[in-house]
Amino acid sequence: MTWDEMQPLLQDATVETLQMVGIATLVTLLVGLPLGVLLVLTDKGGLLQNRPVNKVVGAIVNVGRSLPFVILLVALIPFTRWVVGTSIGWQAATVPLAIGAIPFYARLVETAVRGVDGGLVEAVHAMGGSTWAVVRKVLLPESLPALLSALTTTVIALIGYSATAGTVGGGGLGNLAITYGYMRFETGFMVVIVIELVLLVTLLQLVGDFLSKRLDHS
Amino acid sequence: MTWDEMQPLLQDATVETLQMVGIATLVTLLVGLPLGVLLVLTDKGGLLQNRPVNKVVGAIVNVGRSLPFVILLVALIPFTRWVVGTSIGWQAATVPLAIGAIPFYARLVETAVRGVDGGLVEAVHAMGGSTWAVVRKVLLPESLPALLSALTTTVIALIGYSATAGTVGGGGLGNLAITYGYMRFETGFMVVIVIELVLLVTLLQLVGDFLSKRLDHS
Amino acid sequence: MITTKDLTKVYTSRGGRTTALRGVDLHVREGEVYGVVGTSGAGKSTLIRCVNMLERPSSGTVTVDGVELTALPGTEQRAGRELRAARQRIGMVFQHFNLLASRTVQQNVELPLEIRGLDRTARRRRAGELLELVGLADKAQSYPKQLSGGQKQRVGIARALAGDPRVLLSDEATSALDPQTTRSILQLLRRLNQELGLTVLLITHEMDVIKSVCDSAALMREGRIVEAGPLTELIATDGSALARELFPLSEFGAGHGGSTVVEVTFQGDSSGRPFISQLARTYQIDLNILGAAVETIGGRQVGRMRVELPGSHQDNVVPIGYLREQGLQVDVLTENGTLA
Amino acid sequence: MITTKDLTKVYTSRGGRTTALRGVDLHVREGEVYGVVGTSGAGKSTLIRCVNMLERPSSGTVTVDGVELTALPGTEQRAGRELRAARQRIGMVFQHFNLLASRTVQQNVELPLEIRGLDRTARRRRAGELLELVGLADKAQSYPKQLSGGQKQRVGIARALAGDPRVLLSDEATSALDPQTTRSILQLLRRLNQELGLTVLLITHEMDVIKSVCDSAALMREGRIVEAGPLTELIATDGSALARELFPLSEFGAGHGGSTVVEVTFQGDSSGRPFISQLARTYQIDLNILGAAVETIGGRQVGRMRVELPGSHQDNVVPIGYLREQGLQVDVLTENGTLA
Amino acid sequence: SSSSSSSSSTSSADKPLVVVASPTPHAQILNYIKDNLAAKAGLKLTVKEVTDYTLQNPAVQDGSADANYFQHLPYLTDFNKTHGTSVVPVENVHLEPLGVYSKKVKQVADLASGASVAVPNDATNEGRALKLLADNQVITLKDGVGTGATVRDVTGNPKNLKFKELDAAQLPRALSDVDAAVINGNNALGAGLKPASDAILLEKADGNPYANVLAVKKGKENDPRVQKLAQLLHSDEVKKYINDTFQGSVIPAF
Ligand SMILES: Nc1ncnc2c1ncn2[C@@H]1O[C@H](COP(=O)(O)OP(=O)(O)OP(=O)(O)O)[C@@H](O)[C@H]1O
Ligand SMILES: Nc1ncnc2c1ncn2[C@@H]1O[C@H](COP(=O)(O)OP(=O)(O)OP(=O)(O)O)[C@@H](O)[C@H]1O
Ligand SMILES: [Mg+2]
Ligand SMILES: [Mg+2]
Repeated sequence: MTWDEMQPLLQDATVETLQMVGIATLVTLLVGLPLGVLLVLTDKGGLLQNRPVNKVVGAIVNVGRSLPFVILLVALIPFTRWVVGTSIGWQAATVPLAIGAIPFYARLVETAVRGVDGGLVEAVHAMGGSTWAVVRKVLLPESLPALLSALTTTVIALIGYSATAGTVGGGGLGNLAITYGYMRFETGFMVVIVIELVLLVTLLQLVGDFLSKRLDHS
Repeated sequence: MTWDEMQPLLQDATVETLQMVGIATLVTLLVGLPLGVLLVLTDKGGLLQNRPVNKVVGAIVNVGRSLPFVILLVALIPFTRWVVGTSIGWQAATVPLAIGAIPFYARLVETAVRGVDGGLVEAVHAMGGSTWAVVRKVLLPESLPALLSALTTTVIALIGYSATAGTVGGGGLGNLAITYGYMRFETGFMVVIVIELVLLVTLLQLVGDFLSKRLDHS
Repeated sequence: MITTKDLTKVYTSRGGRTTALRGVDLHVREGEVYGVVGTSGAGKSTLIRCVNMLERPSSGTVTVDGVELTALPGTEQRAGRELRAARQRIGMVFQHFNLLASRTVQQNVELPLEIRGLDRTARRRRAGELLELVGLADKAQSYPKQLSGGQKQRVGIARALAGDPRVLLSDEATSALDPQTTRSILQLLRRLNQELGLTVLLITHEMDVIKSVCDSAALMREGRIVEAGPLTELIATDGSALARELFPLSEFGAGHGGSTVVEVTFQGDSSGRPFISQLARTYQIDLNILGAAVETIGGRQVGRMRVELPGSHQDNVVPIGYLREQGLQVDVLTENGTLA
Repeated sequence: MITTKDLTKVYTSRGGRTTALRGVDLHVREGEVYGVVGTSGAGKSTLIRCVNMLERPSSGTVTVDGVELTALPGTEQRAGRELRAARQRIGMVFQHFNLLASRTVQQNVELPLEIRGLDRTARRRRAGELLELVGLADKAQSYPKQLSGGQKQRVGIARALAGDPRVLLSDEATSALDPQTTRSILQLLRRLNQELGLTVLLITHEMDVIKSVCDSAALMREGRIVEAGPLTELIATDGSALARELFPLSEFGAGHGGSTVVEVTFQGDSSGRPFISQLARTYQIDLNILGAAVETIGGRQVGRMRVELPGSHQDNVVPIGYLREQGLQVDVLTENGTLA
Repeated sequence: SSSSSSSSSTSSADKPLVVVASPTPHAQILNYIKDNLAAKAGLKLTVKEVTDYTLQNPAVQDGSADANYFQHLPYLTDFNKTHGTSVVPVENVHLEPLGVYSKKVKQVADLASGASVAVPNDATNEGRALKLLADNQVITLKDGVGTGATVRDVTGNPKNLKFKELDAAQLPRALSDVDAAVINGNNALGAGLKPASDAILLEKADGNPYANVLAVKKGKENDPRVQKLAQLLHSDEVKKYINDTFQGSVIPAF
């Protein structure tokens, strides 16, 4: 395969990967962040202590982590169709990607938020702040650097997951590596894609680390 | 499909999963633990500060996390054959499983070991202890509960990964769900397998949490 | 200003039940600086945390500024609206500062105002005033990690004052600081108390803190207040444990054989009179000062002296009577140096 | 026992260079308890950490028990074999205890012995003896989290003593403890010093600690030792800042108009003489004691008094001369209460 | 290990014959033989299900297995060429006719301009699906492309069809999201589609080069155990089993 043949494939796949991972990341953030905070708040001794809610959310998160991705993908087809109107294409791939990443991110958020000093929570209580004030003024801003690191980890994991997007015609770099490099034995092409993936991941890690450090004033 | 037909398949698959995940866990522990400790020791300000080693190990770990699992699996075939003498079957599946899980566990080990109070390291230094004494008497025992939690997380992730073991004929529960539930449309059977997986994961999490709490004297 | 009635607090955990407070009646008057001392585990922190309901008392009542906080709805984890409003009038200063690392000094001071819902301009102005007050106007844009311990505590105080509280609570606010910084923080508290008429309830285990800023003090032991009152009264109280802690005389010398050793305790005006030299001149005896601790507390001179008089107890009945006539408290020590 | 020569330490970080020690000559004699005080950031911790090479000095030498540690190979992160051997003869007690949460009390005390390679039976016996010594034999199987702060520090001391050190280093070992617990820890240190002939170098910012256990002390300021010596000598030294810190007189009263206020400083035998009453009787004047701090330190009476004499300075030249003849140090204060 | 010792060319006749196969229908057919016919014929059979095409020829080549059963001849030839392996076919066994299915139209000609067509994305099936469309004049393919054709090799596309490459097992599930899909027989059957009646276009069995073969490493063709298995695969019982079980989505190629 020549570079001229590879180039458009690579370009399309890169765009697909960025689209899928980008949107899935956004959804993961929007759902996983509140879920992780909820896990902390409803835990024993938490501000909204609620054993049933905590157990149920915790179980869902655990299950999400252990199901084979393809099974998740199939189980979600009706939901996916309802959300994006189709069960194929990169748009459809974002749904199982996000659903797979949400529990992963939620657990990381939980750890990050637990890392916030209890004294700060108490300080806001002593000022007459509500639970909502505690979340908004203390838990989130104080754990921001850790939340960002966790997001970097999640995005990198999503890039890995997104190789499976080919199952529903989502395309992307990982799928390209599998269909061309792997199934059609274009080893050279595979190496090119793997190098692009590694560069992408390293870049993301560097940017994530940098931002996280910049935001950290402790 | 009747229960009588399912039962032997389930039984075999459960044994395969436990074998694969068990051995892969063992290998992950043996390699990932020292690797994680090495990441801490060679880091800036660490006891064996060594930027090149740290950067290289860190990069390998990052790449390991971002490659599509199938690509990893194929790239490893010669290595797998060298290690276990065959490229198919559950024995062969343990190799890519372990290689995939090692970087994951190593990062968790890194976080756990970093959590050990620097004052304890200093105390051992002040007693005239060597670096090896610090690792063996302080870093490992003090982070034991966290290391165990991390291992639980890794085992659960391995159960998820092991669904891919079918690719090389490893079998296992995840693969059974895919071949029957996904490829042969036996939805009922798939549900049974998913329930077993969920029970298995929940059990592991409970046992892991219990042991970790028992070992924690802080 | 702060009144607790028969306050009890029982902690229950897997380990069992710990009774931290066993019926505490505390009364802090408006505008005074009130110190609480006591050994570790005596229940000091529990008491102060019950005052703003960070811990819910098991029984008894807490009234702050006329509002009975124990009657307001809510749990420890979630305060009701009225309790939150009441808390906004009570400032709290913490031992470990509890400043938000993600916010600048100014933003930290603005936090209680944000919670109250003040607008940006008003917040900024008020924070500026307070930072001026605590002498940190130039650090407004710094982050807490860039400050020294004493500076951090000043921010903590500014933050506690932001909501114009009537009452300031402080749990070992200076325990993490060196003596010099401690002094400057205490001077600041005293000044705020005098200028703003702020009522201050503080916990410490440093007697120096009590001596230098408190009007009144209480001594806690095993969940009870065993002594309490204005400092000058406490010192005059016969056998006061608190007074003994404030003026430890244990290391004072024991005198020679054949002499009488007395401990003279005095406060206020009596020390303005030169009783030692008057005694020497009146009875023509040589008094030897074995130990002395005389200080000015709350503007009044207070102290104890251990004085050696020549001759036996019998020989000194008249001089001792003379001292007692002067309004001084005189305790005669036995041979081995303990109080008779 | 411990000697440092022209010790300097410069920290370099992104932020720049901080000079923590600027030529420190410390000399601790065998068998003495030596205290180091100074404001925050003076370099106290840096100094003590240089003594066992937890920090490598930038220049100068450190000699402990005849071994020049600065000459031994190794880096801060990795000590060479000889330095490790030398460290086994130096015990260290930490402010925050630094006990391993994963080990029982006994196992914590055994740790230095494991590192030395002692066998199980020997370790167990030695740990048992040490726990007996610090009064924690019954807590051998407890985990640190089950102990109070004072008990934890006792374990820390037992651990530091496990390797039979000749020298004990202690960096603010009591700063995290309440006064009562502090006293019991200090008594323990003093007893170990007397019974085992242990040399102790300790850092504190509590003057009470110096007063109650130290034979000698040093005052550090900005990386230098500005005063050092046996306590009794320091107190006798004219204008000693350390003596002033030990006996702060700032809160003493200022006297009335038309009178002369003097500060009398004395130590040892002179206080055995009843100079106040002698003065009163000899010159027939009434002396008013405005402030006094008289204590027994290291078996000798030492102290300061602020005394008000009637009349102007001119009127009192003779009485002041009389006091000076007695070997007392007399400083005359100006009207506004500062030293003339 | 046992699997590597079985790779020696003089393998003893009583060792089990290790065959790697794709789960459906290959492993199913082998398991039928193992459970019902092998014992009578004196054959010990071990069946290993492997879902990944690319691993099965190397497994035979390196001796991890004695034989495989998952591929058609064009794929095998191509694989030998690209990988330098020497795996040879023993016998044709079955054919899985590919069909075009649709919920929107009754025949291919009715597909509107710009209609979406889903095709399998794996190497053995994608080229074959495109060839089916090309053979029926729906599209034209670049000259000389073999079995490995992809949608990028489509040169003439008069209906301007939009191709979607999906996982083979995903195709029936995506049928309602596209205008038509090219689906393997076994996947169609699993999803409740009947190839004979539901397909709007179906591969012909005659002269179809895509019959799945039993293959071994060159030199093992005459291993008596291989011969025995080949005979059993061509038995009447197997033919009946295939016809009964797969109802036309898998047809015997012997
Ligand atoms: N959250 C809690 N759960 C259980 N017991 C508690 C809790 N907080 C305090 N206690 C116990 O209550 C008693 C009083 O504790 P408190 O913290 O009020 O003491 P304190 O006087 O502030 O001591 P310190 O000087 O050490 O701060 C102690 O026995 C303590 O162990
Ligand atoms: N690791 C370090 N890196 C850079 N500067 C340091 C480091 N440790 C100490 N310093 C600086 O060296 C100086 C002396 O610090 P040191 O900790 O010795 O003071 P200290 O007298 O022990 O103070 P404290 O009473 O607060 O413990 C300070 O200015 C401090 O900021
Ligand atoms: Mg407390
Ligand atoms: Mg220090």
